[in-house]
Amino acid sequence: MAELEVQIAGVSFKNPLIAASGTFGFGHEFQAFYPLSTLGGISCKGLTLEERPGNPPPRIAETPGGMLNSVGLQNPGVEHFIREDLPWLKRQGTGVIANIAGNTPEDYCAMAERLSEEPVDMIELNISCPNVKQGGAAFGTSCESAASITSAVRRHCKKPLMVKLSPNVADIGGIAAAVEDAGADAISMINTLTGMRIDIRTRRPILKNNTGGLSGPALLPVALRMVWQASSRVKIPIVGLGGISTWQDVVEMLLAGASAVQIGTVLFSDPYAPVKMLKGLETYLEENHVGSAAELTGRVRSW
Amino acid sequence: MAELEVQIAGVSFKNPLIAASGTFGFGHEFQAFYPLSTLGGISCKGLTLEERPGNPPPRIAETPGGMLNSVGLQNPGVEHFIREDLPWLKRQGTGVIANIAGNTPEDYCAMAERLSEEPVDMIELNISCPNVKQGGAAFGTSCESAASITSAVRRHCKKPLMVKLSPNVADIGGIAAAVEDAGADAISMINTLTGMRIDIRTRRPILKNNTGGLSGPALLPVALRMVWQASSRVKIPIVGLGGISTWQDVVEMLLAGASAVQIGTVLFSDPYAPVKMLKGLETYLEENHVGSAAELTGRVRSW
Amino acid sequence: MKPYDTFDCAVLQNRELAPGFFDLTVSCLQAAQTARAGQFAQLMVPGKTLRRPISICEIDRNQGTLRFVFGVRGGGTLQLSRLKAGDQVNLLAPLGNGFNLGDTSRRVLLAGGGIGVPPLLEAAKPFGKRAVLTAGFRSRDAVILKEDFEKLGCGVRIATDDGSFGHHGLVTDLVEDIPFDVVFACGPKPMLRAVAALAHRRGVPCFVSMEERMACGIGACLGCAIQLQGENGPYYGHVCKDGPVFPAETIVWEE
Amino acid sequence: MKPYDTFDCAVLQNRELAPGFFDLTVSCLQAAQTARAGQFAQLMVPGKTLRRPISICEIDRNQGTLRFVFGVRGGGTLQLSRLKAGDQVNLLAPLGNGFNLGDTSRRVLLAGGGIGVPPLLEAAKPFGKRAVLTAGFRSRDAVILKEDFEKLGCGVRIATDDGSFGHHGLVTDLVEDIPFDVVFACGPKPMLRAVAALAHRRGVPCFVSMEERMACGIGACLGCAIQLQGENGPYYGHVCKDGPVFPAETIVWEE
Ligand SMILES: Cc1cc2nc3c(=O)[nH]c(=O)nc-3n(C[C@H](O)[C@H](O)[C@H](O)COP(=O)(O)OP(=O)(O)OC[C@H]3O[C@@H](n4cnc5c(N)ncnc54)[C@H](O)[C@@H]3O)c2cc1C
Ligand SMILES: Cc1cc2nc3c(=O)[nH]c(=O)nc-3n(C[C@H](O)[C@H](O)[C@H](O)COP(=O)(O)OP(=O)(O)OC[C@H]3O[C@@H](n4cnc5c(N)ncnc54)[C@H](O)[C@@H]3O)c2cc1C
Ligand SMILES: Cc1cc2nc3c(=O)[nH]c(=O)nc-3n(C[C@H](O)[C@H](O)[C@H](O)COP(=O)(O)O)c2cc1C
Ligand SMILES: Cc1cc2nc3c(=O)[nH]c(=O)nc-3n(C[C@H](O)[C@H](O)[C@H](O)COP(=O)(O)O)c2cc1C
Ligand code: FES
Ligand code: FES
Repeated sequence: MAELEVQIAGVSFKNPLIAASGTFGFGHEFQAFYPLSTLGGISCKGLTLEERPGNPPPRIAETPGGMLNSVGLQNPGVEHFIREDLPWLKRQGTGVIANIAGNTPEDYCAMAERLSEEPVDMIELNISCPNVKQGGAAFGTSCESAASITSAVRRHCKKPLMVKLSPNVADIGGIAAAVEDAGADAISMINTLTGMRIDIRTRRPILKNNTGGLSGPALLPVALRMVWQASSRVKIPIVGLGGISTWQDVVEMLLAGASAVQIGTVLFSDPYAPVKMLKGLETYLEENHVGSAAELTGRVRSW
Repeated sequence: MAELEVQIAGVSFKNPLIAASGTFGFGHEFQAFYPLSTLGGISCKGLTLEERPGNPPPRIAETPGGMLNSVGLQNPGVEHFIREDLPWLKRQGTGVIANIAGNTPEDYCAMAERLSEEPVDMIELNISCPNVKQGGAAFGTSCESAASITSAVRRHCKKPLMVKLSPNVADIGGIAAAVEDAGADAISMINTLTGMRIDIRTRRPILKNNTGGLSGPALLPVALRMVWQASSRVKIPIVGLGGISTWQDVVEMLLAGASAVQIGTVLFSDPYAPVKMLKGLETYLEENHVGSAAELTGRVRSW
Repeated sequence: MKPYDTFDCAVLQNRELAPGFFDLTVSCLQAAQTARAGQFAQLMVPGKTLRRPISICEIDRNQGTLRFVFGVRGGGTLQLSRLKAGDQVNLLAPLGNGFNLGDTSRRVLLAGGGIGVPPLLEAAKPFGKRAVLTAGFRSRDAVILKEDFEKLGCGVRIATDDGSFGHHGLVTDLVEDIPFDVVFACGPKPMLRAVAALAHRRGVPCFVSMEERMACGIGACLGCAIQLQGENGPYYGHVCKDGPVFPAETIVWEE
Repeated sequence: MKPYDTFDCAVLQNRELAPGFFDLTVSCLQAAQTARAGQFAQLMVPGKTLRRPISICEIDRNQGTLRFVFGVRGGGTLQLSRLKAGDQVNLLAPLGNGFNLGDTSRRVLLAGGGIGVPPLLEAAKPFGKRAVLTAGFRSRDAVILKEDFEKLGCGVRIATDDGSFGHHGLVTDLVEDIPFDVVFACGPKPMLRAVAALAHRRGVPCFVSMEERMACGIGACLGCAIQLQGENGPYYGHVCKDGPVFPAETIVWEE
């Protein structure tokens, strides 16, 4: 049997399938389908220092091959997570990644420091959320701001630090290199592309927030390209995500340069998708006589 | 009957549906389906100063809700176009837009100058093609380079000048404003997002060029968002494109801020798509008592 | 027993009830055992990123079937309308809280608007003669399920927007002289608001079934937010998990 | 008459010829009148961005039908394999140049590899006994259309990769003692190359049908490039418009 376990920045995940932040809540709802230990890990819903109400509805719009969301980081705050969700999550036998977002660098640092005392396996820095300092532009869209927030958090973070990159940029490779230099232990990519839909009956944007984040299969080729580009610029491991919905997509993402993957939007149409992917991946490894999932990482032979 | 004619930078198009560059060749192949005068206009396959062989195959890969191409501007060169295609095209009773791309600013300027003497209705500056100066980064991905190429061409161009923007950027509004300031008469947007697919059997990228441009429905929400953002930054008209495949998409794009639209990838699955869109648009205008297509432009009531 | 699960279900019947309204019955043994009135299912539509939430209209525990009645609104419901007996459809069900029917010896007012009427049918069953349906539709063409409620012994009063059937006017116009102890309502927001106000004036508990655009359907994505009245002011609850049925007084009708 | 057009066609039959290989007949009156051997159609697959190019295997002008034989490779052909009699499928056809059959009193060698065999069937018709098919398949399981060629009176020689049927080896192994004046070939590139070399050694004209990934199928998008030998050196032609059939000597076998 092929080895599915992978190591990301010193943390071992029993398989390379991790639930993507914001699509899996804190795991409670999905245990109806299978034990959470089925997954390599869970990246929890994005946390902020204080509770956040999120954006007004509608928050969801469908797009061809994808969807938009403008949930806006609705969450109960980091303390509530530590008190109410984390103890339970830790008992589920899966890797736990805390995904954090802030309005200010100080917020990020405070959360990283607080979570460093708790039994989370990894901290994922979401630097691609809207509504942050710098006149609304996200930290994740320039090398300088991405590097500065990473190094600030690095100083407060005792856990392995994974930085989650935004795809709304011209040079993803540059940003990946910048966060590596600034001390990131791993990179996860990609977050959502910004999109919009309009209701032609009401002539209003479908989302009350006007725009939202595009996720789902439509995103896959962009995510693959970006992971491939970033992986040639950094040595730290990359967790690939964006539109993965079949086991073949998982294999593609690993080949492109990812050491593990995150699974998001597909869970909404098929909550069992990770179970099917795991099976497909195992069969692929065996049929192709590949000893371990880790051996696929970056093994695309580019032209 | 609602008025379908639209004006873009002083050029009138009998309806707002224009074939997108690279998806319609020089029109010859599509006259098998309907007279080209069905369309408001045709943006011809991208031209370069000299003939270009294009990239090696495979050049096409499918993606969920979209496709990648790496045709690489295969074209017979601007002189050949003027000699062999333009005279015929001018007789078809539709607007003719020459789409140009260059390796250097000088190339662009020379083509604009040359085409200014010919009976094309408009020149579309493709500043989002790969393989240009500046170490491989496209002109279209920074405000400075986009502005400088636009103003250089502006000085050599006697025709209405439309600049076609790349979506592979962090701040589309800034780039739109920069090309307006630099003298563009109109903007068309968006070109393709860069993407990749990998064949998991051969473990090679499907495209010989490794990466290619993502087009098709998957792109629609990104295009709508960018047109909406750009339209709040510029006064010049915007021709919207990217993933439009139904008449509803046409209406959405106009509402988002476009004065006309271009139709690309959908032509591959349904060459008759523009005919259907025209009919749907007319019905929508009538049922909603809108006197003209132009009245839809920018009429989304944002939240 | 899992609280909800995905099921590949055989379509037993799908017929057009009224122009643009479809009546779909599927075989779903497990969900039929646990489903309750007012709960919903997320129906998979091949090729679409998101499932479509549709209320359960009837539950037949013996046959192991679920009935859905839906209107064609866009591409997803159009595709669902084309399902034929023998086809398969994948359901995520049962979801949400449903109507808490409580003491079924009470007199219940069922207030429905258009495509909001279907979920009230299963709720009507235990009340029978003690239920009155007041339902509003666009026009005579769009009147659905009238006979189904009559068969249960319910009183039925219909209003249409254009007066082409029953009362010419609003659902709330029909209620004046009806006595009731509890209200279950489903329909457009303005109607629900008016019904809630009416129930409030009478001092009678009112439960409304709400709609919002959904992704997961199970409370994980936080997509289907709805503003609710909380102890410390308004907050965003979620239609799929906290609802779709809410006590009317918890709804913030205007944001 | 339009050179090509889109057609909504009724599926008359779709059956599994051999494991993973399907035999699809559709009614397409207009295209059946103008189509020629070696041309292809682009089949629409609902939900997919791109049509799928499939060669025309047989043309029945009287019945107004087209026959396609295809293997399941990925999602698109899988969906096509599920078409049932009575379903509709949209075709863009006929496309490409086809085989120039020329003087049909010549002796023709039809060299096919796997799923490259189908387009040779229509080409075989006017030659009948003067045609010999040499065809290679993966294994006994994958042998298709053998009887169809035999019915036309063609000589048939089969090779399989694993020796489970006919000759254990390559298509080109079968040709040694066959006399022929012209070659039509379709199959994997290495096979075509070997066949072309063989024809070249015999000084006989050889025409090969090539494959490339396609978008438009009509020559507009320049997607399906193939390197060809031109007067001024190699250049990129296009399989859908300049081909899919090319004189073997114009192909640049290695880039
Ligand atoms: C809990 C609940 C129960 C429902 N029960 C019924 C029912 O019994 N019968 C019925 O006819 N309809 C019902 N609806 C509405 C039904 O979900 C929508 O009409 C349907 O999703 C429209 O899909 P579409 O693809 O046809 O439309 P499109 O507009 O193409 O859909 C695009 C996206 O928007 C969503 N969407 C569009 N309109 C609505 C809406 N009104 N509510 C929620 N999401 C929407 C779709 O789900 C999809 O994600 C219910 C909605 C909810 C939330
Ligand atoms: C002119 C021509 C004639 C053909 N005739 C036949 C035939 O008669 N019978 C038959 O079984 N097959 C034929 N093929 C190959 C057939 O087109 C592919 O097997 C099919 O497109 C695969 O689609 P898919 O969705 O199953 O695979 P996927 O791999 O999922 O397809 C993804 C994309 O790649 C394209 N693609 C994948 N493989 C090929 C290929 N080998 N050639 C071209 N495009 C490909 C698809 O069209 C699609 O756009 C022909 C190809 C060409 C170009
Ligand atoms: C409803 C929803 C909520 C999300 N919330 C978060 C979040 O809180 N933090 C975060 O880093 N990413 C969030 N994301 C982004 C996903 O983690 C992921 O990056 C993106 O959806 C692309 O992956 P997918 O296509 O597999 O869904 C959210 C995505 C969705 C669809
Ligand atoms: C095969 C192909 C070739 C293209 N060639 C060009 C080109 O030469 N010049 C250009 O400006 N855009 C080119 N494009 C981009 C399209 O004009 C358009 O911007 C893009 O495809 C998005 O629109 P769509 O989704 O409607 O196709 C090409 C697109 C495709 C699919
Ligand atoms: S739809 Fe996901 S929380 Fe309700
Ligand atoms: S597929 Fe478009 S040119 Fe051949």
